[in-house]
Amino acid sequence: MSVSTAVFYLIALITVVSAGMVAFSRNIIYSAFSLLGTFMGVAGIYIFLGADFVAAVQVLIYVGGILVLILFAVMLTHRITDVEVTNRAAGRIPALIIVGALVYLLIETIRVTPWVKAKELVYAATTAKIGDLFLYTYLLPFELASLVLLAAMIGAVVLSRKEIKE
Amino acid sequence: MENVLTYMTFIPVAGAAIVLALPNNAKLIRWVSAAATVPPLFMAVWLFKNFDRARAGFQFIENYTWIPSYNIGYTMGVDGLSISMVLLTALLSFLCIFASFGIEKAVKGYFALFLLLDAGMMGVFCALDFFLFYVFWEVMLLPMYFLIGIWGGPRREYAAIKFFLYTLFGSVLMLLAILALYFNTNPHTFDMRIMMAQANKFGTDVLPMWPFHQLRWGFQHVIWMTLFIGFAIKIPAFPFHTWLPDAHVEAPTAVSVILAGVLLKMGTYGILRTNFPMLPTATADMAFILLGALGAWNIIYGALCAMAQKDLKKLVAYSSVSHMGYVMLGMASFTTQGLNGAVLQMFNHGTITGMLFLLVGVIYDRAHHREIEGFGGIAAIMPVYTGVTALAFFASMGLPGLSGFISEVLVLLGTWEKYPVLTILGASGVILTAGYLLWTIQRVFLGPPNEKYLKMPEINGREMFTLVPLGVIVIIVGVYPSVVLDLLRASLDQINQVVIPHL
Amino acid sequence: MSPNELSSYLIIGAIVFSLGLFTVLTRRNAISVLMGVELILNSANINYVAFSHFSSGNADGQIYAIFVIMLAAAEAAVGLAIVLAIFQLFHTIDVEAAETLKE
Amino acid sequence: MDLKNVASLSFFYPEFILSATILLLIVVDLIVRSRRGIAMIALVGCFGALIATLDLYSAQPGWLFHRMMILDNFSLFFKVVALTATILCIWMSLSSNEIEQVHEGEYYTLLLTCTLGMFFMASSSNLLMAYLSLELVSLTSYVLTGFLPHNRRSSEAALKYLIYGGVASGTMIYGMSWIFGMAGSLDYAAIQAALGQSEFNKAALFMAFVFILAGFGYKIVFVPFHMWSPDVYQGAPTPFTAFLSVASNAAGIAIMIRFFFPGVSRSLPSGDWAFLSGVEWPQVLLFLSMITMTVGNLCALNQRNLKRMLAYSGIAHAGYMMMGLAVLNNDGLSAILFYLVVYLIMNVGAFLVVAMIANVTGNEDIETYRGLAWRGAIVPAVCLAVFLFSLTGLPPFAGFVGKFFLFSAVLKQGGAFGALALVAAINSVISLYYYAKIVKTMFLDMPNPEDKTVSVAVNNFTLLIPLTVLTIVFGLYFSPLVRYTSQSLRFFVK
Amino acid sequence: METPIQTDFIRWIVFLPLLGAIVNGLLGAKIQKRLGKGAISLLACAPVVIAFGLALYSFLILKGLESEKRFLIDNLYPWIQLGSLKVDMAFLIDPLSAVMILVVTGIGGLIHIYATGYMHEDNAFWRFFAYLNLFTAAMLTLVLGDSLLVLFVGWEGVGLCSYALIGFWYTDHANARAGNKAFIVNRVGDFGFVLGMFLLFWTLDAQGHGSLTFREMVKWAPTIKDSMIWGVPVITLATLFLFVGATGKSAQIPLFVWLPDAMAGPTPVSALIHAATMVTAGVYMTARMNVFFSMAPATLHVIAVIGVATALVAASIALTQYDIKKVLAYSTVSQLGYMFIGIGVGGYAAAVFHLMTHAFFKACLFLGSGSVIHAMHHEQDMRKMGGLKAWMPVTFITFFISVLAIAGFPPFAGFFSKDEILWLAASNEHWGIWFFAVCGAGLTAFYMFRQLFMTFYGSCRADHHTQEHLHESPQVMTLPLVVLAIGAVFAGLIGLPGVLGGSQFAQWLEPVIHAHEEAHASHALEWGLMAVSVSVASFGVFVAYLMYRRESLSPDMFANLAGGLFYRLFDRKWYFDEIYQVIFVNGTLLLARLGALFDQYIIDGLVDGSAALVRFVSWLNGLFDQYIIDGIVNAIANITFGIGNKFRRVQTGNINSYLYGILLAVVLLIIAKLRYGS
Repeated sequence: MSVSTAVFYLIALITVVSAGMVAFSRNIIYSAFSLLGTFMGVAGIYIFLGADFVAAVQVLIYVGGILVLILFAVMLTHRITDVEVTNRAAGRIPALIIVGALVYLLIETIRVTPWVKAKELVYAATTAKIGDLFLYTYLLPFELASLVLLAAMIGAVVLSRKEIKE
Repeated sequence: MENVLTYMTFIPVAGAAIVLALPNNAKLIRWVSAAATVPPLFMAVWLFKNFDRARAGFQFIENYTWIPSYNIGYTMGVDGLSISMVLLTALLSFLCIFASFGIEKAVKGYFALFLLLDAGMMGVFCALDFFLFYVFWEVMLLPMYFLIGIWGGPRREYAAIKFFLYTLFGSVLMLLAILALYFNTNPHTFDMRIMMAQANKFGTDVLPMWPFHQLRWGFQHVIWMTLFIGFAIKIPAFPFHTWLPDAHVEAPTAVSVILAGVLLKMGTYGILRTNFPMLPTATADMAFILLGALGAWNIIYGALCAMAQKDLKKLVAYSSVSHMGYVMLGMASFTTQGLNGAVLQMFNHGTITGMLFLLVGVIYDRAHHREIEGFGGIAAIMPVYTGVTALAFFASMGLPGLSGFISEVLVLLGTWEKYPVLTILGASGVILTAGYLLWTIQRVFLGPPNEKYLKMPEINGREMFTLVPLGVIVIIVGVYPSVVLDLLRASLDQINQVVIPHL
Repeated sequence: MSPNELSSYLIIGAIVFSLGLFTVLTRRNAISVLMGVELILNSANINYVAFSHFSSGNADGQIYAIFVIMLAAAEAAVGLAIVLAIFQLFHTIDVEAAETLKE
Repeated sequence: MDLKNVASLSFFYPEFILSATILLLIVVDLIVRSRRGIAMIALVGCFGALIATLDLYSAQPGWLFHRMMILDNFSLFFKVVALTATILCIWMSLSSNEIEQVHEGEYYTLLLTCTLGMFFMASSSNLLMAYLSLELVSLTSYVLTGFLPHNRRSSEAALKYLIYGGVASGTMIYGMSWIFGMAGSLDYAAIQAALGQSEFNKAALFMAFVFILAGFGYKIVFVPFHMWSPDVYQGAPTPFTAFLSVASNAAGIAIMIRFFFPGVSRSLPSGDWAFLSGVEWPQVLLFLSMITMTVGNLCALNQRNLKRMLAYSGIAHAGYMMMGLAVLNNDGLSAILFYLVVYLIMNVGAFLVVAMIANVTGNEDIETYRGLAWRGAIVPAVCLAVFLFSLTGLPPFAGFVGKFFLFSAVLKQGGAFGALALVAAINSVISLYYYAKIVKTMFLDMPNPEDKTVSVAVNNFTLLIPLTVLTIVFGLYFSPLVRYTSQSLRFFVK
Repeated sequence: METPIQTDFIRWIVFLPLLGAIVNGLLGAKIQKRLGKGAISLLACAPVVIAFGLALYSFLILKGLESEKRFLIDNLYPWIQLGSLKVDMAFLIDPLSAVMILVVTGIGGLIHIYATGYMHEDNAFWRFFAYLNLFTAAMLTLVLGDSLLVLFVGWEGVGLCSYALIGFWYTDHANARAGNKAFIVNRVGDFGFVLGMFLLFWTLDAQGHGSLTFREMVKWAPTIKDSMIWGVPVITLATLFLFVGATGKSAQIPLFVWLPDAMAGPTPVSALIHAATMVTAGVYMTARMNVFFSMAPATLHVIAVIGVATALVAASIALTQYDIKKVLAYSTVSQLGYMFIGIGVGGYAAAVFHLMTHAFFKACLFLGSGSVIHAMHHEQDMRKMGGLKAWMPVTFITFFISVLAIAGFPPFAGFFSKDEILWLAASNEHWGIWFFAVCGAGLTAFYMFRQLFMTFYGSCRADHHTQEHLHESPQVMTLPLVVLAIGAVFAGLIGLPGVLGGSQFAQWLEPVIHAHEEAHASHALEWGLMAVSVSVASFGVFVAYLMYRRESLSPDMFANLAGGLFYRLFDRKWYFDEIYQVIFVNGTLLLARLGALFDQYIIDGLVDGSAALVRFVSWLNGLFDQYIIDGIVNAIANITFGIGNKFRRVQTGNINSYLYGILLAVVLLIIAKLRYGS
């Protein structure tokens, strides 16, 4: 078994395990941090899939942006002292059953489904191509995304503004 | 007179609009709304004069396209079946306006709604387009709901919503049936005349699915049943009748009159207008159980229930259940006598029960209760009132010389040929009817005068004005029934001829 | 299961997806629930990138993934803003009093 | 036609006008302080966009921006609906006490952004645009729901909405990823082509559809994706609730039709649609629509808060509209379009009255409507009665015609759909019970002595009366509307 | 059959009394106030008298024609014309109806006159005469009707009037109840009548001759001789149905119970309606339909048996009565029984003959009793009378004559008519019937004389005050008595028995009553039977004489026979009323109550129940919902930064549980698809 395969396994393991921690951890801080593991793992997977740019974005935005945001929120809303109530969960058993059933179904279907096969697998650097796409084919979505971000910004501001209008 | 039917239908609407525009002067409003019902009455008389009694088909037809894309037309017209009902409607709504002069609460709203109701009823009887028919049918519900609900008695809210839900239940089923018919006509249309013409196109072979397979029902039977339930609720046929006593007891007098006098007829009218000519096979198959047997059961059951009532108005209400049973029985017979008798019975019941409810209203306005046991010896106190009541009661009992007799005899005579046993049951209803009516007369009017009411004023002029025309009609039809029968005969025979081959 | 098989990536995606759903289901805590949502989004992204690598052969999938990441950020921002707003509300009012607001 | 970016701009001006208005609002909000002024700008922008949209009806259908969006009458119809809803919403906001206490600048900005999102939803022609536009609408909706400051219910609703939205859209894109995997493309046309011929796993496709349905379903609000709506409707500011109840529902339906009809199924000359063989989609929709209408009506039956009741009734109406989807034919679709217009009129009307009364009495509980007709508010009472009976589906009101077309579409299909029609019919009887309960409270119940008289400002009628009149007019003469909807039912399919 | 002669005066025979009724009914109150009771009397009597004149006139016309042509018809207008059912509003005079209208208008007229005197004190004078005129009109319609349906109009009409007149003094509940009883019992009869009518119509119609006109029906009667229904000959069933109607009107077992109570009405009413005319309608109808009846021997047998049974039962009850009118009432019932015996043995003519004679003497008896009651200040108990002949001679004599007539002593009218019936019974070997009939005759003689003795002979048992005011009735009352008494003497002579030259009466009715039974026995036998019946009658008189004149023979002796069993049986009227009350009246009321309860609780219960069910289901939904809303605040608090175990109760089932729901649904959908899909 080649090194790359071993690395792949490792990354896969990290991803899944830390995702599991997010799901099961008793402490919200832990789950927040293990979320970091998942994000990193996913980034690694992107590398394996030859999507370097996406991997970069993943690291920048998820790890650098969203995760920090989440941690910030956690800190703000929690007295870290009391640990065991911070992240209670309920009805895990039924959830496990349902989700178990689901994951079984998913994997089974994935196995049997004849997914489309590309002609050849390319491992070129994608950044330039993606840049072109953004500015040519995907220009409209790109603009739209900016609008979304604008709206989100305004929304976030409005919502977290404390005082009532005079 | 061009478009006379349209005028008859929509003049009351205009009247309603005017009434709403009027200042809040009760007297004025009353008279204006009374005026709004006069033209339809005259037009009805005009129709009566100019109606060609020899011709079977529809007359005074008005036909305009309404929604071309769905082939919905504004089609109006009357034949012998509907013209009798139109006359009845015009007359009763005219009289009931006067019967409502006593209304004090929210007068404007009352009369506006009443006029709308009038329009709705008129429309139902004139419409020849199934869509139009349905629209009028439903339009009638809303005013009725408010009239019972706002101006009714103590339990008015319960009664109103019960009536509303019950009837809506029936009419949504009807809507489905109408659509099913629409998609099975070719070209798709709501024009009743075309549907009638294509009566034999509607499939009759047994549907494969449960439960129709077990019942040996075809498309026609399913549609027939769906329509029938809608109409049976209005008739009201057992077991769909329970809204009636509540609605009647709670409704103000005039509304009860309209309810019993006109609305109930819509059930049987609908069956004759749609089920018979459009679904002849199913009609032939279903008639015995669902019209004949059920009708006979209605007669006896209604009479028995009436006998046990303590409330005078409830008693009259149940008597309507019983009398509408004759209509169903007659329709089931498929004999000229039976069918004509049935429709004549519809007309007569309209006038007679109208009188009865008006009379109950008269006594209620004076005594402020309707407990049968609470009266006694009224005859000595209000002789004239007693006389009129006696007339109405005996008419309802089917005494010869009064209209009830003709229709009941015709119905029973007609039915005998097909179902002697049902006839015997129905005829035994006559005995029960006599029983409870006489018993009521005795308890209310005879015996020593009740001290409480010695000072009770005799029936007044306005009330007499509402009663006398009906009384006169009751006698005229009893003595010379051809007045009405001539109108019916041709059309009904035609309807009958459609079904008979499928028997 | 190997790095150059489509299904292995999809399976990882499926597992992460399910874990995300599990989190959403079981967590009582809004922030945790949002974390669950993030997991779901990531699982979808894995699929997209994998498919764009193995199936479509063009970068559509990657583009999609990038947009998803953007929107995830936006959503997180709004979501946490709402959480904070509520937090402020509940700071001022004690929860017992809330009982009076029943329908 | 398949236009490049620049060429597309000439068919893009409705969206363009809207975006311009949005930016203008942001700027103006910093300078102008009069709330009316801002609202007026928003109104003008909407009207401009409306005119532009109607103008495009004559344009030749085609792809814009490298097949990112589709220009056809179908999309234009939904844009018109969205804009109308927005205009009505703004109008309502003008005279609403709730809106007085918020920052109009942001409020109107976000409202218009939401509308813009709906534009894209209606005309999205690939999975990416579908997702983006959906998210745009969702995000703005979350914010607007939680817009009332220091209002617990509002914020709670926002959070709830957000969590459902997040999960639903996450699930949706997961499903979409599978479609992408099976078709190898994001573009609807390509997807249809791919699924049309290539051999694919029906189970996988079905699962993907179910996941996607989660995303669409929670916008259209049908069971089991409906739970957010009562709380959100109740929590959000009433004008926005009115907007949400109609527009977001409409947009959801638009995107769903867009995906499931021209997207994956094939249209036959007969006006029917052939869905991918072997995927029991119609049955699922049939089942869901039955459940949806029943649950909606049953829950509505004993609600004491009008906004909540209307939320549940909205669920029921979504169920009715789904009947049109389930039958997989153009009659069904045009019936849906017709119903949407009618529903827009009567539902907004109902909310309008609710808002009016709430402005005076301060809440929407049914008790406050006791004997309304006898408390000086006869006109609103009558109008509300009209809207409610129209929602029930009684002639001569528009709602009846809408139901009529839906039923007729279903019955035309015949067979098992007969049962669906029956269920729907029974449901409309049930619905009468709670609609009539309000009418009863307003008219049949007499006001208590302590109930104060409700005096409504006349300027409120400027919107109320026209809506009422329309409800009746469309109930009696609806052929223009029929013509409009049937001509709106033109898809651009390659 | 000849086409009848069209006339247009017959209608007036009906219309005149009708007009009287209308005028009196609508304006009577005013007229009486303005012009006094005289005017009312005039208004009331004149029409009847004129009608009598017309009747006489038409009788003479008939007389002028030879027997086959004796049909006058007056056709007003087509009444009901539907399909094969064609009924004209038409009046027919033929020998039979001629006799009837003579009786009705003649005796009716007399009674009207009598009543002007009898009712003079009553304030509702006008109302009384309105009813009385209406009755006359209805009765005339009945007998003149040209078809079964028109006959039925009169049939019901007289019922209505009798109801109104029985309950004339309505302030007393007893009278009202008697009225109801009469009406409802009659309704039962009518029920049978209409069914018979329908049956005949449709059977004829099946032969293509559907009609209700008598002459048509009679003409085509043979065609339906052997049509069957339910395995019975139609004729038999139809005639039985009709006979049920007859038993109702003519007070035969089992429907005779109303007649005695009907005596609650004023005495002239009893005389006119419940003795002379209305109660004989049944007999008239059967005679009218004689063709059909003679085609149904089974029915005839039933009729004969019912007739004789009624005759005996009624007579037995009459033995024990003390109310002067009740005795007469039961005697009427029993005499009607005789008429039906006549019909039963095929002697329609004899029956009608007896009807006519009976009309004379029974009317006379009633009016006599009326004048007695009048004199005694409305005292009706015979035990309080006695020796009245001293005070009221005219009344006594006329009464006595009528008693002789009813007891069947030659040469009085009753003898001939009754004897004719007995003779026919015997001559056709219905010996059993003959025997009982003769016994009945004996009883009749006994109780009639008992009444005579108790009322007019012996010492007066009335209280002092009454005795002082005892007086003969005024002229207007005694005059009719005299006239009727004369009738009672001579009316019989037109129907002499065969041995004395045969009956012109039978010949007169020949054209109508085709099925005329010929007596096939020897004269000797006829003489013998006459002798027997007369002797039996006189024995009865003798016993009565011993008991109530000489008082050498105590009634109690008989009363205590068999432990007074019979006495009690007779006295309680064979317990008919009690039995009917229990079975029919209470039965129906019970059924009605049950019906109403069923309606209120079961049927309506189902309706409300279904509504309740829907509400309940929604309530469950609501609970779920409610419960979450209640939960929200805490839950949100909690979901935001998870405080407080104390809210765990309300937290369960929150956003998460919603999501559970969604996911579960999704998974189930998928599984369903995988299992049942494709």
